[in-house]
Amino acid sequence: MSNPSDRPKGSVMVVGGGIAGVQAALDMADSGFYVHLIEKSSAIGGRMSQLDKTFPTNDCSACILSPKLVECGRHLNINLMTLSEVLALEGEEGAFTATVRQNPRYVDPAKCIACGTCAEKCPKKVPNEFDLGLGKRKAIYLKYPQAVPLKYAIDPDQCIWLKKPGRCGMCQKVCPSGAINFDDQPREIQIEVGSVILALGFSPFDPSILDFTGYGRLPNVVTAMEFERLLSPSGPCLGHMERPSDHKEPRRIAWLQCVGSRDINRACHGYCSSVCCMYAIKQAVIAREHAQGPDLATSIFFMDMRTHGKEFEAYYDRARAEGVNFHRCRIHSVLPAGHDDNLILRYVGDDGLINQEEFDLVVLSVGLEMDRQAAELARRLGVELDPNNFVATSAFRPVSTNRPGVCVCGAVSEPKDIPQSVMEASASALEASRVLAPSRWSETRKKEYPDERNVWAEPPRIGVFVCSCGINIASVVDVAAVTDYARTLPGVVFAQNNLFTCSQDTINQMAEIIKREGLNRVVVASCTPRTHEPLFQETLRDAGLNKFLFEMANIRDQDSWVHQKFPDEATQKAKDLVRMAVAKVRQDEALAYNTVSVVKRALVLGAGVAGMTAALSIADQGIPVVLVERKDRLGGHARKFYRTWQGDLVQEYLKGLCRQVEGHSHIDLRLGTSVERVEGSVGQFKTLLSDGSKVSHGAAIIAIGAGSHKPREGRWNYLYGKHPEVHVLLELDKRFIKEDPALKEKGQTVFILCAGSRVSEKPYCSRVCCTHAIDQALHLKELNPDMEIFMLYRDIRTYGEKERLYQRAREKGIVFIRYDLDNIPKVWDEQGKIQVEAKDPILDRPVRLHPDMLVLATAVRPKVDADVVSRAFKCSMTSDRFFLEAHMKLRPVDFATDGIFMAGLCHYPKPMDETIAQAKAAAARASTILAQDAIPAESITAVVDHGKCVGCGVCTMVCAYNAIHLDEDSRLATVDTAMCKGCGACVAGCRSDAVTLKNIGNEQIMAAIEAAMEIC
Amino acid sequence: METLFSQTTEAIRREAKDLLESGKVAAFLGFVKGSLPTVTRPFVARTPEETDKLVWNGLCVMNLANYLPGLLKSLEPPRRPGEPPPEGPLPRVGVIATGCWSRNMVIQIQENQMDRERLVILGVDSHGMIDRRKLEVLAGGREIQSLEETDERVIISGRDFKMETARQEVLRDNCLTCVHPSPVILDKKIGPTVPERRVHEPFARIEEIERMDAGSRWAWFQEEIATCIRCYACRNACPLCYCPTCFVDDSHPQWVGKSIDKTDTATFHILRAYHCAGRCTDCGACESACPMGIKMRLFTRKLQKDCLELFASEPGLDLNSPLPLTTYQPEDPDTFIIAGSKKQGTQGGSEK
Amino acid sequence: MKILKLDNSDLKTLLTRWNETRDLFSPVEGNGKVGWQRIEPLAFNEPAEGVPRASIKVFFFPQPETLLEYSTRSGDRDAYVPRPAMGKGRERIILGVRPCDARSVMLNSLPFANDPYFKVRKDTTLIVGFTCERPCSTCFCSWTGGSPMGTEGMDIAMTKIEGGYLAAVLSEKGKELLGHLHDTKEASPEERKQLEALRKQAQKGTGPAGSPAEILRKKALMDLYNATFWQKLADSCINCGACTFLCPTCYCFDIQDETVKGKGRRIRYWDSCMFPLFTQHASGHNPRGQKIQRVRNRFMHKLKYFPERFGPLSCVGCGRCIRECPVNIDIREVMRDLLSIQ
Amino acid sequence: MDSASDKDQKWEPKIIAFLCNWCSYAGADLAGVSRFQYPPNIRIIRVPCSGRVSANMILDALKAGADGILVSGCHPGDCHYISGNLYARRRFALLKNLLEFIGIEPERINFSWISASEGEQFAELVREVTTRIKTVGPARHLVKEIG
Amino acid sequence: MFYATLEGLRRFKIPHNFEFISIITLYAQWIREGKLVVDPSWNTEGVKFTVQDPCKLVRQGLGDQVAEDLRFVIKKVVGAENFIDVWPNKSNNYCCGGGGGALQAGFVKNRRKFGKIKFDQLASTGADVVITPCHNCHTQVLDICDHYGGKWKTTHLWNWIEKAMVKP
Repeated sequence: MSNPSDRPKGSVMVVGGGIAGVQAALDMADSGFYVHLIEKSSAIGGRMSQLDKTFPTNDCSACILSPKLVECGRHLNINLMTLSEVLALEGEEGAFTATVRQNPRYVDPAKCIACGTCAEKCPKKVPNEFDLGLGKRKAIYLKYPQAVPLKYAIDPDQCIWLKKPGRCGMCQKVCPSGAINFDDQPREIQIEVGSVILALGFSPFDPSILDFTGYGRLPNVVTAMEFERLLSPSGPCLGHMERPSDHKEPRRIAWLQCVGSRDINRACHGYCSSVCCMYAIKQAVIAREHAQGPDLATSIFFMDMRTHGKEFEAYYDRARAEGVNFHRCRIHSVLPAGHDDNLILRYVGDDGLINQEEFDLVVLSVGLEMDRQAAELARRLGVELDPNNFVATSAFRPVSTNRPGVCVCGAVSEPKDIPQSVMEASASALEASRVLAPSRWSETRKKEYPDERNVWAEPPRIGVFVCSCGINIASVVDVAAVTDYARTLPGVVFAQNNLFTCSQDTINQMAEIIKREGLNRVVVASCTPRTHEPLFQETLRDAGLNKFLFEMANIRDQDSWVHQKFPDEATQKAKDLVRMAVAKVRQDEALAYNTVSVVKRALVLGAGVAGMTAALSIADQGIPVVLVERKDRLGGHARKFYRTWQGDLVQEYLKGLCRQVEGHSHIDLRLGTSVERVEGSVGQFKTLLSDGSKVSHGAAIIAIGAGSHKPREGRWNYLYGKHPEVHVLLELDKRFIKEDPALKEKGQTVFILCAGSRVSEKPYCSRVCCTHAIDQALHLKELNPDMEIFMLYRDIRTYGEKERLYQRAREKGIVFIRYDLDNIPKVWDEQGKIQVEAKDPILDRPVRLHPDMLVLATAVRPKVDADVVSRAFKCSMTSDRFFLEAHMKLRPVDFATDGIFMAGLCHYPKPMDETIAQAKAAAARASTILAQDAIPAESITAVVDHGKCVGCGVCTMVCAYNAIHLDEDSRLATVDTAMCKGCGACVAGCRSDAVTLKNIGNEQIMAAIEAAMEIC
Repeated sequence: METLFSQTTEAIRREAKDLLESGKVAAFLGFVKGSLPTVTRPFVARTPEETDKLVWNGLCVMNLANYLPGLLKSLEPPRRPGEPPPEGPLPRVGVIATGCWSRNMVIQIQENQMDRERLVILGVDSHGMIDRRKLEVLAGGREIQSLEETDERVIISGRDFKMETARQEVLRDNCLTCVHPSPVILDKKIGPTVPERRVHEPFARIEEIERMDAGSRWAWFQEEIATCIRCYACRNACPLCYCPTCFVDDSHPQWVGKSIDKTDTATFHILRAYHCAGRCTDCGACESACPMGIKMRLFTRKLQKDCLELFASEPGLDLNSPLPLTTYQPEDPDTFIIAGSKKQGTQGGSEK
Repeated sequence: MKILKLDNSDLKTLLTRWNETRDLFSPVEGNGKVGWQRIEPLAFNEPAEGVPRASIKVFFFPQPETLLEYSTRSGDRDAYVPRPAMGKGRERIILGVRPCDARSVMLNSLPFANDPYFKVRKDTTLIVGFTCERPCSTCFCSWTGGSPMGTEGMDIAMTKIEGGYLAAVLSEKGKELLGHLHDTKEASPEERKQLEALRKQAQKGTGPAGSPAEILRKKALMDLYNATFWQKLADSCINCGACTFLCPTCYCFDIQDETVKGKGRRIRYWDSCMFPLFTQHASGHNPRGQKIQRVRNRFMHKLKYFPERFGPLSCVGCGRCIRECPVNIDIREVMRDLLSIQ
Repeated sequence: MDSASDKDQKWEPKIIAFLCNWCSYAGADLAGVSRFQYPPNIRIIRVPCSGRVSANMILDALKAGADGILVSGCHPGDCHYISGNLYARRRFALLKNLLEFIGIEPERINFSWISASEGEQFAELVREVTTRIKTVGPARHLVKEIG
Repeated sequence: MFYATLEGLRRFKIPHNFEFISIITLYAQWIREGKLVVDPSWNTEGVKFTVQDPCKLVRQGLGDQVAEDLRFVIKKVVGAENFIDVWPNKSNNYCCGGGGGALQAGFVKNRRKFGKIKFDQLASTGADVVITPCHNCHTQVLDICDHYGGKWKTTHLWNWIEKAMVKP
């Protein structure tokens, strides 16, 4: 054991296997650290795996999450510890010792093949907590179908044998691979790590204590989490959306917002849970899609509609346009209708009259709260919690806890959505690796393979391995017949039937057979390549064969399991599938394991808080950074900020940041410089700057910031630029910074929020203005407690813990008056005095105000040169002209083009803490590239036959990754292998067959078609 | 007799001569009189003198855009791969363009087959071109030995007959339904402007076929392509078909059998049309070129109709609008998708 | 040469008899197009006037000609073992063949003399030609060494006269075909004279003096090759295969294997020297990669290389290429241009 | 020997299905994991993305004798490759219409979106597609016959 | 006065060194401690009881806890099986409609119309007795019962404690 003053440990412990923990683990492992991922349940995936679709893209949650989980599960440098809990953490940053208890699974993961026979035969049915009890599982169970690891576990609280040994033991009797081990015992393990990341997630608020909701008493009142399962195709009603009482499809559904949030009276949670508005809208939209008929009525009852994220407002607009009803009203009680288990809601309409409406189902948009066990763990580890019980963080250190070396990410520090959690996960990975940088790659493992045999000139010698999968395949498909048949196929020189092809002994045997028989192509007919292809490909490599000389025939998941009653047909189909695989593998070629060498330098564009934070985060790891700023000074947008919503003064912080940047030996600062042209791709960019220099860099971070909109004309002008006491938000901040004494003298101040935002010309919500304006109002109150302050707003969007500012503002007597677009405030000048008139919706009459100062909360506006940068880096933008990330949910700082990342306001408006987190996240993502000497690139890439290419450019237009371009000289299409993802859009788009995909070429597909139809 | 055609012919000769004499172009692409009364011959004039032979009449059915990429290439000084391009501008070509031809030029420019800068386009509004198959039918199989054309009439005669008809009666089908007779890109306009046409039911024939049942449609399709000899005149007359190796010629992979087989011939026609999807301007060159009189234009016409209806796309009208198969809209129709087509989602921006 | 005089009913009788053991084909008009069709003797009057769109080569170079067959079916004993596929099939009589088309069969049998597949087609096909009453303006058979009254390549040559036909018997097979009529219906001397007159008539008004084949054979190859007019032709040409596929004397082919549902065949199918891939080498090099090279080759082959090797031009003057060329490339102009080269 | 009607009764369609790796193939796997039963007529060919499927491939499958085609990809917005399915949607819309135009029965050519979590939906889709194809009988058009 | 004082102290953050406890909570406490012994056996006929949660006491005043205590006491006094809760209840219960001076201020029609909600709610329990631990509620509940033809008796809490008290 090394002592703390020595080199730090090169490993890290991530606690929590939800999306945040998984992302943090992947980022750490990819940038050269060994990761112990501790998960308390039997599989990773967390809350996200329970969701049906995700907003605002309506992506299928399982679809987008699964690949990450599989990657995590297979990662050589991630030690996945499920059913495990951290008991204690000793030591300090750089050298922690964690004590982890691993609870027994009672199923040997090395032997379990996830065939499911055990669960089928297990007599004990129990409510399935994955479906929140809406469905049933067995005492031996798989957490969910796509679980990683895909291994069964026994629930010790439910298992008949474990309660009374000798009583049942069915699973042990039927398990074909002898994986059941009733004698499994808990183990305590000591892990030495350099830092710790807490990604403990959240618990959904339990609404049972809110009796008015009827939850727990009225069967058709469900939580949103339960409703996700009702919507999910893999949920208890298979996506048919049935309500609990009678399993009928509801025709009228209501959502009640803020259940367990923004409620200090009953729920004791003053904060806003941040995600519920969007998920409720999403559920309403998705429910309407699920509904068999067109007439599903959906109503959302809310206080303020908080759609403050990227593309959220558009989603809200679309939902309204599609007929989702929105009622600004808090429901008193959910009442039984007295028939059919329907429910009655009484609410006040826009007209002030009381309506009564009947619903078939009421969904409670429950908030997020700190998990009880997580809070206990935090206390055990000496991690401070904030008044809301979340892990305490600060504006400038958003992913750090009070305990050095212990970082935090995700909803455990404040309620937040998936992209924000993922962003923080990456940021925490960066934070955790900062101190550990000297020990990078010191504890990681790398696999060595024998040299590969060149089989190019050999005639095909194909080996076919037909799996019985215990009885999973063999009970339906005549595997012996399939094996015999395989031997007759052209090119096949060896065929064998195995009980479990994936078992370790068979794998070893397969490698031997490949060598002994001189096989140069292999087909395995078993389960799905999606889970098992990597394993068999690994075997090929171990046997000295290129791993791409391999095909699978899926005769289990897509044959024996789905044609259980038709053994003859299933056997014929298995033969066909084997023949197709053989036909295709004959055409397969050895492919290169592509890599791209990495220039270990980053280019950071923009030297605001985001850019500087990103640059420092990378430079602190010893990696050189070229920091390019268009202006002549550092600081960017933040120079105009007075304080963060948490109350920290920005200017002081900024000064410190600038000093660090200026004095950093690894930062090459280029002020007054811009980017002219970018060439190359991930690992090997070459960027021409306006100073004439050319920078080679392996990755780039774009952090060019944004500006604030100045309403110089139009209906939102409001005397701006015409009256000296009309400001936009940051102009008032400037007066705060200057400590303008005149401010104290103001008798009345009016704020107009959403001034020119959330309208057709500028449809997005700028996310920060409500909080910022309220904080300014509070500051004015600090300066002059007698000042009258009015805020004219549309929805107050103080999401998360920012809600406390809103609360405080009301306590201080600040008056909030809501307006809508039909009645926007009127402002005019009467002999130098500002006059404001707004219609108060509660009084239902106009209110006249005579402020001394008028503050307009205007939009955060993308920079005009964003377009230029977008063209130079060939990266996409949204219709609002913010940069478009590769994936709204799971890749929030990545561009679709590899090696380019974004941070800060150019991505979307956000407060300081989020900007810093995103900058660190971008640095972490860039580090996963810059930490490597070379990075792997897709092997199955497109390739152009220049003899056939005519340079029409269709391929370049349909490529989502800019991975194909017309060569300047030949004017013919050329693939940039490092950027190609192998999707084949170019192949299908090419009329002259000039582009093909390696090993998934037209001829291979045609061979498979031909083989499929050989026997008709 | 002075006709629009004779006036235009004069103007073309004058302009072409100017262009060649002044050295603004290295070659001028037009038509000369053919050796048969019903055909004109595409022609490249390389000297001012040769321009005297140029003609413009209702028989100019070959789409000149088809020749441009090759002609331009042939005028470039030979260059090995990697060798830097020669200094200064490359030689230019003058060309006549009607509405559909100019739209094909737009597409060729969009698809990087040529540079706009290297073209000098003399724009001519099309009055519609004559279908010589219709003339043959009119002549009842008798050999046509001479043809006269005025602005409104066509007179044909042979060994023992002489007939006159309205031009409208013998125009090509594509010209009858054309709504864009005027060139969309041009450097100089020649001759009078033809007003934008409003065509009543431009897709009447397509709709008629659509109304038939599947069996009848198949019978119609088979009948239509029955005489195809796979000579590929339709393909080669088409300015969109410029692939060095057409899919029909490829043996690896062998998408289509090479001989005359019912399925292979059908596959050829389906894919040829499909490859023109969203690009075809309905110039009719394919039909005019076919030695067997096959109406393969109907297949591309169907695609044209669908592109218009599904994607509101008419190709070649604008250099800056992407061709329909190289772009998408999140809300593109998906009623044909049988599971889960009801779906709403945010696509962010799609521009690059 | 024996000349018979047949009246219309004789022809009907013959056709009915022939139809018992053979398939009969003749040019038939439909939809304004003349094409080759199987005929039923009772419903048939006489061959359609005009040149059929497709040339007679469709009977001798079928699209496709199956050369070999094989199975790819796993488990088949002889999977991947090719079997020759040369079936003789029923004999055929093609009625109403014009002299130009008939002559093309003779010309094609020069290069294909030893081709078994061609031979089988030829041995099983009898040509009952009809001499031309009315040549078209695009006909130029006399120029190429033929004649509207020509009989080369025919087994029987029919010439329409008042009240019937004069039938010249040109081969043993032709004689057999006529059966007893051969001996009973001999033409009268007047009728023979009439035929003679028609032949003389046809000789008049032919092309330029001397035989073009003869002249071109003698010209220096490089003079013809380097002529400037090729560029003009290439300028117009779109490189389609209409001319070659319609031409009765274009016989170039390619070979490929086709496999469907476990059955395979090796086929010979028409190819065209107009297509760039025609001469594409495996190396990627293409000796006739440019349009001008291909256009020149087509004409040089017909008018220079073929005569040098076999004597006559590889052109029968049927005029199909002239009529159907979409860009009006006219082989007569090419001939004139070539002949005018000094 | 079978009579024609016997043969027709015995006939079972062969369907080629091109499934994208990330959604529809995964959905097909999930159908298996969940033991949702469907008719054994489809032969699945795994492709990276529905955007990889070209018109040529569909015609080739018909030529080879497939009685029906199914192409399935991710739902719009779910594409693993960002936009492959959206380009595909345009290509397929035109192709399907064109094939119907020339007389191919609409039932033969099928496109769908199936996500990785839609096992049941996949099984239902295969049932539906198989039934559709059965109603139009064995493919006769665009099938190549030799020998 | 109870509420006015309580809310005044809270709203204006007036420092004070005492706490507010309702007598109901004390009843409950005493019963739990055994200081107050009650026995529901008097209720041989199974008279059914329900309850009104006064706004000032529960929703705006001391919250759910006092409502729980109220129910605890009632159940102890009348027998748990004889108590029928209203819905909604406790902090979420409906206002009787008689507060804020409504009973004294005229506008009888409006007051009764508002009270109809309360009437329907109470009537739907089918209880014989409604316990209202607030004089204001008592008067209003009495009035609406009478006006709308209710069948229950409206009482305070103490009447029943007295009935159930057992001498130690």
